[in-house]
Amino acid sequence: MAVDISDPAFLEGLKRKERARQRPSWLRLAIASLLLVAYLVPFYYLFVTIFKTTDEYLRSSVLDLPNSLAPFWDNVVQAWTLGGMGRASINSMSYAVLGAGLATALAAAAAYGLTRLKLRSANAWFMLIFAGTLFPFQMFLVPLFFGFQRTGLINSWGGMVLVYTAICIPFPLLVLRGSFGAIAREIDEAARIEGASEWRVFASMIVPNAKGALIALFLIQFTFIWNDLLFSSILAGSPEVRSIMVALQALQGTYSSTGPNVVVTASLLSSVPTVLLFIFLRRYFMSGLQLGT
Amino acid sequence: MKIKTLMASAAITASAWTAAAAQDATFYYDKNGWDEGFAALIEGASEASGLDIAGQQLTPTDRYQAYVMSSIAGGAAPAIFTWWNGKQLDSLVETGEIADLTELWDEAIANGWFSEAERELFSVDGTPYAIPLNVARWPVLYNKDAFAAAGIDAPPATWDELLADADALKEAGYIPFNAPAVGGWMGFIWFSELMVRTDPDAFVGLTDGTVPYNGPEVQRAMEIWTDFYERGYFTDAREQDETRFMVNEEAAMYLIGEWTAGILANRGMEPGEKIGAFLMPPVDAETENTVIVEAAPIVFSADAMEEMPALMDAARYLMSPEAGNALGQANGIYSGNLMTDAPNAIVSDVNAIIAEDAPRSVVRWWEAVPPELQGDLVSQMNAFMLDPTAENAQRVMDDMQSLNESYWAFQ
Amino acid sequence: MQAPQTPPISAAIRAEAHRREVAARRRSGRVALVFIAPALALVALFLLLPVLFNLGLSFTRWQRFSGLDEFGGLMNYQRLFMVPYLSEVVINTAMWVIGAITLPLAFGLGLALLLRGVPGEGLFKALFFLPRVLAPAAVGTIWFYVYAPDGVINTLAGAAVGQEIDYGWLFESHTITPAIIMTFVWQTLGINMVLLLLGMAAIPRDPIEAAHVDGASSWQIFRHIIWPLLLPTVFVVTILNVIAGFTAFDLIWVMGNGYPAQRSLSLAVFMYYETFSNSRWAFGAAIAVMLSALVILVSWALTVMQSRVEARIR
Amino acid sequence: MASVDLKDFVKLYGDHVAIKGIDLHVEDGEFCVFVGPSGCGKSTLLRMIAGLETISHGDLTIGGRVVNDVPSRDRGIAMVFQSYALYPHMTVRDNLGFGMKIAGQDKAEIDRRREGAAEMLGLGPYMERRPSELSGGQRQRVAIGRAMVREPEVFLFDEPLSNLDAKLRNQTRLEIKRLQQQLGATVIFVTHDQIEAMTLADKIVVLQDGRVAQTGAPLDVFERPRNLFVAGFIGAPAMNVLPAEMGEGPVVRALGLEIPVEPGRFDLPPAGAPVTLGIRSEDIVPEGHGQRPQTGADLSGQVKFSEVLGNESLVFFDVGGVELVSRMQRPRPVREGEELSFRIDGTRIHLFDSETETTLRRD
Repeated sequence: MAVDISDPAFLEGLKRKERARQRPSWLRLAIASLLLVAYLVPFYYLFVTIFKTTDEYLRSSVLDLPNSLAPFWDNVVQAWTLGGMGRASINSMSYAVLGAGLATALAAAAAYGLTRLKLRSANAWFMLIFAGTLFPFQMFLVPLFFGFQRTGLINSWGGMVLVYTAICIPFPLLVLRGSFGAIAREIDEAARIEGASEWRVFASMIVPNAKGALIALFLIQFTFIWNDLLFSSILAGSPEVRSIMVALQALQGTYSSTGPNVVVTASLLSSVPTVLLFIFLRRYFMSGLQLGT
Repeated sequence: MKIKTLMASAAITASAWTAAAAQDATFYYDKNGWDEGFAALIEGASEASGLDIAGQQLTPTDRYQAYVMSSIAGGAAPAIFTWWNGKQLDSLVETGEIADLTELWDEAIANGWFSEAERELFSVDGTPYAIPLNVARWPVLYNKDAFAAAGIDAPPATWDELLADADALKEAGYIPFNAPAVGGWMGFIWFSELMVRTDPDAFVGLTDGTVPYNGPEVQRAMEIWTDFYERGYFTDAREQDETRFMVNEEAAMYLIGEWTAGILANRGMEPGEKIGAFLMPPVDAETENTVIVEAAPIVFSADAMEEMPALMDAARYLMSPEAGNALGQANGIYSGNLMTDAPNAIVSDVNAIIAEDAPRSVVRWWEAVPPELQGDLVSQMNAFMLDPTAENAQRVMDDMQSLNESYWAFQ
Repeated sequence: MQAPQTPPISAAIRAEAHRREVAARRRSGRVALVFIAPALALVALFLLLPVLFNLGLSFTRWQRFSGLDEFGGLMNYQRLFMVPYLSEVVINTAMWVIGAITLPLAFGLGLALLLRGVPGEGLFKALFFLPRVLAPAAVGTIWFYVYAPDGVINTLAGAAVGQEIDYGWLFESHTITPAIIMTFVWQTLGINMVLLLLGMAAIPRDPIEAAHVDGASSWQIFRHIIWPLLLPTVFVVTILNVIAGFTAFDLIWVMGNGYPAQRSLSLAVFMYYETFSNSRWAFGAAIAVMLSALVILVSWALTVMQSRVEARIR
Repeated sequence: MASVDLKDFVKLYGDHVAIKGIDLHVEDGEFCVFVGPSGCGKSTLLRMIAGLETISHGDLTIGGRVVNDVPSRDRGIAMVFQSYALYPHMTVRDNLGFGMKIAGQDKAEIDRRREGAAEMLGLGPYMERRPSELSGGQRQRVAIGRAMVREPEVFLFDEPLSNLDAKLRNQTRLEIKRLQQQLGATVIFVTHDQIEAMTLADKIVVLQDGRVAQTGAPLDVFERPRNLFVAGFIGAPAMNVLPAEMGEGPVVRALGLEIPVEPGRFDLPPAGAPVTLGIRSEDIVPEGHGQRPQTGADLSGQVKFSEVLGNESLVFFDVGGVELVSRMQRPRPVREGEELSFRIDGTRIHLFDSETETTLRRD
């Protein structure tokens, strides 16, 4: 039987049939959308609350729409000034950028030393560093608090950067050991023959070839440090070095009599950097997940 | 190699951090929200002593205490720091690191700044080791408009009057008492007040292990407390904004430390105009009239005092009426110095009441109780406030007593 | 075929070879150590040393103002079993571990299956994932008000049944832990879903298509092909969840703020409470050791199970 | 350009002896090929020269300078890897320029050399591409270009053609040879492919189990294999090897034949002594094909199968239970089981000592 594929009507018919076969399941879409709406209720609450005054909040139902958008700025200003969030966000930003940056860089250097250079018992060295992640954070609290207290590192900006850097080293090391190991060995041999020093091989050959993993790791560690409450609340108690999450908690705490509208606004403010990073660098976040497993 | 320069710069930065504190002495405190007042105190202390004194706030309280304790255990007590009186001060003084301030107190009493009663609050075994940052009595603050609306013309002077006024306020649409349980510590307020109003000696006995938490004395206080809840005298203990019901005038009375007057003033309830104060009357006429006093001490390291005798001048300043006035003006806090101006109408009201009735002072439960028991017991009291039934009261009393027993058994 | 004979390698040559090898290795080993040293130093100083110190501490009597010198033997470990509310701590921790393992996994799996191939899958994924990048402290703060007596949950439930509800979810001993766990699930189900979707994407199409041809139903395909092949991913997710469940702190700390017996909400909180609120440093250290032992034991057991399962698939 | 001298090379990996004492001289401008089966140590040897492996014992001299302890980058060498080892994150231009850039060469010089190499190798159109966007042959040329711009004293090639398809391999082989001649470069080239070795080399070094089995010009190695191993390895198909016995005359007895031996060419053992006989397939000439050898022995056998290559066929046949292969020029179809007659060229036989497997030839 001959088929005339030059007949447009025939082709249209075929296309229609194919499309029908691939039609998405609208039922599943409907269920998924419904679940999503339920899932996002707390966000709805968040977005109506930041536009309410304290008085409005206390007198209306939590789900009511705000009377006007104007109170938002006042809430922001209150959260910002009462909670000392300005200073705290600068602190947290510096901890997160420096801690995550240094940790990723140092882990990369260590991974280079472990995978690309002839080192006896490289595996043992790796296990030694990686052993740091075996333990839950609670295991570090008492020694770090008192160790920092004795050495004067407590309540210091530098101490915070150091401790965050150290905590954030083992995981990137694990990941980078894998990524670096996957880069062809001949690449660095070729570069070495061409006159590259070890530092040069590391910086010009290995690092650029693992850029995706490095960015993803930086993002994961950045988010961890920015979001951390445990270490910062224990090691940074003075207002000068307080982190954003500690400031948020202080705002919610005993002595302040701020309304839920201000506290919720502060929660939103404290989440802005990580959410923005997530929106713009989602690809790296998701690939970072894959690295973790 | 670049790594070397990197490490070298890291070493330089590290040494810079540790060399940061170049002052003669640092004044540590955990009271956040009093920054302005502390700034004034520290400036004055520096001027008076000629020393370069720096202020350092550390929060929250548990880690502040850990910091100070660890410093002392490490042999490097902070030169000046705020602490708590009662059992907390006892164990601090036991370390032997705290300066004896007997001469300074003799001087202060001679000057008429303080009375012997205050000296006692800051002493361990008769020796004063601390000076007052703040002395706060615990009256009942009340909304004058609410009282007027309920037809009450004078604060209650007897227990029966108190109950009658509470009923009248309820009738007028008010909740008689604001009683939040936020922050994990407010549970003891009504417990200890009712103990003091029924049996002040038993209250003191509770704090040294001689009176059980499930004995008849406590049973009686808990019955009253349960009864008050049944009568609908209290606000919802789950409210997180502790002054909300006072500020929006749903509740009429608030049993709390004097310093709350400052917070209420900030939220538009002017002391004297809208807010008044009275001491809660005893339940029985024959019960001794008593006032609960909260005292925040400032202590000095014995070593630092020896090294820098000028620190005594700083201490003298911190005890002085000028320092008291500075703190009062900045944060509405009363230092207890008799020669300062009362920072607000509430303090002057309470001063007048005490001058007239001369009640017995007892240390607040929070400071009087052994620190190891504080948290465990107060959380039981909080639990009662969230479920104020007779059965729960019994359970709470039994649990408190078993905690109490096991603590004292260890001593 | 026989090789031409040359004299055997002499001992002198072997020695020389060894010397040259060692020299070369030392050279490159030295360079390697320069690269490793900063990371190693930081980790040793801030993670490994503290672990040892903590272990040592747990055998002392150290608390409040006392010095470090008093040896206490197993005192702190015995003390743990004398804590009157230990059973609450254990039950709550168990609820956390079981809840954190099963719930995010179950919801994440259901969602992953539901979302596969749905139009706008990427957007759905991103939105369900979003809470994960928020700080637990911020999430806890928001959910604290969501659960409040006049909060979102009670308002919605009240509207549904037509009468006012002011239940204190976070103030009642039998609802607080489940409530916080649900918040945890809300925050982590996205990452569970994404990881499972990644795992599913890695499953080859061939066996699924073969099963289709053999006439298997969707459920049979899931039960007999997708699930077994997904098991390794499930284990990875489970291990992550177990650790998160054991060590959850921020959420409990923030959301349990108003709950009177906050100290009993989990081992992690109990440890913090005894250490900092009660100033029992050595006791806190001992609780941390117990917690670590549990976490390591459970994740080790899961790892063993995982390698068994993987061996069976191969 | 420079000469390369290996003196007494030994390589140990723990207890395993990989290189067992090698002396070698590579002339300035010479194309030297290391050939041998996998595991013979040829790549190890090259990597020792490159400085990627330590030299356990012995000295390496490049251009008159002992460079044992000189790092790779200062040995004046360039290397082309089997996998090309192009820098994946750099464009072709940057790949070519990287070495000069880190050596601090000025830009004009970099450009000059880069353009020179690009033109010579026809890389012009690909300069801005990344390695992943190039075909195998193009990558190969970039790898060679990267070696060229360094203007090294010695080029090292590690099986550079093995990842190319057959046609491209032949083409690139020619190109490499032409380039070497153009540059007058000293080249050390490793391969397992004896055809590559024969076509490229000025000097072939046949390696066997960590030792040099034979060194020499390609034809020399082909004509006069020093031992059975070389005889079997060089030449395709492999030489027919069969046990034999010396007879009077002198003749060598095998397969029930008596093949006359040119006296004077061999150091012959006494009659009756066992020897090993080697005959290349082209020296067993089927009846009616090619030129019939003057001296030799006739035999007939039953065809087992044949491999048709087009211009010639390989005929595998059976003589009294021994399988031999013969090369049939201008082939005709043969059937399995067909009886064929052959003549062995007596002037071209190889004789080896049965014990030592070394050649009995005098020259």
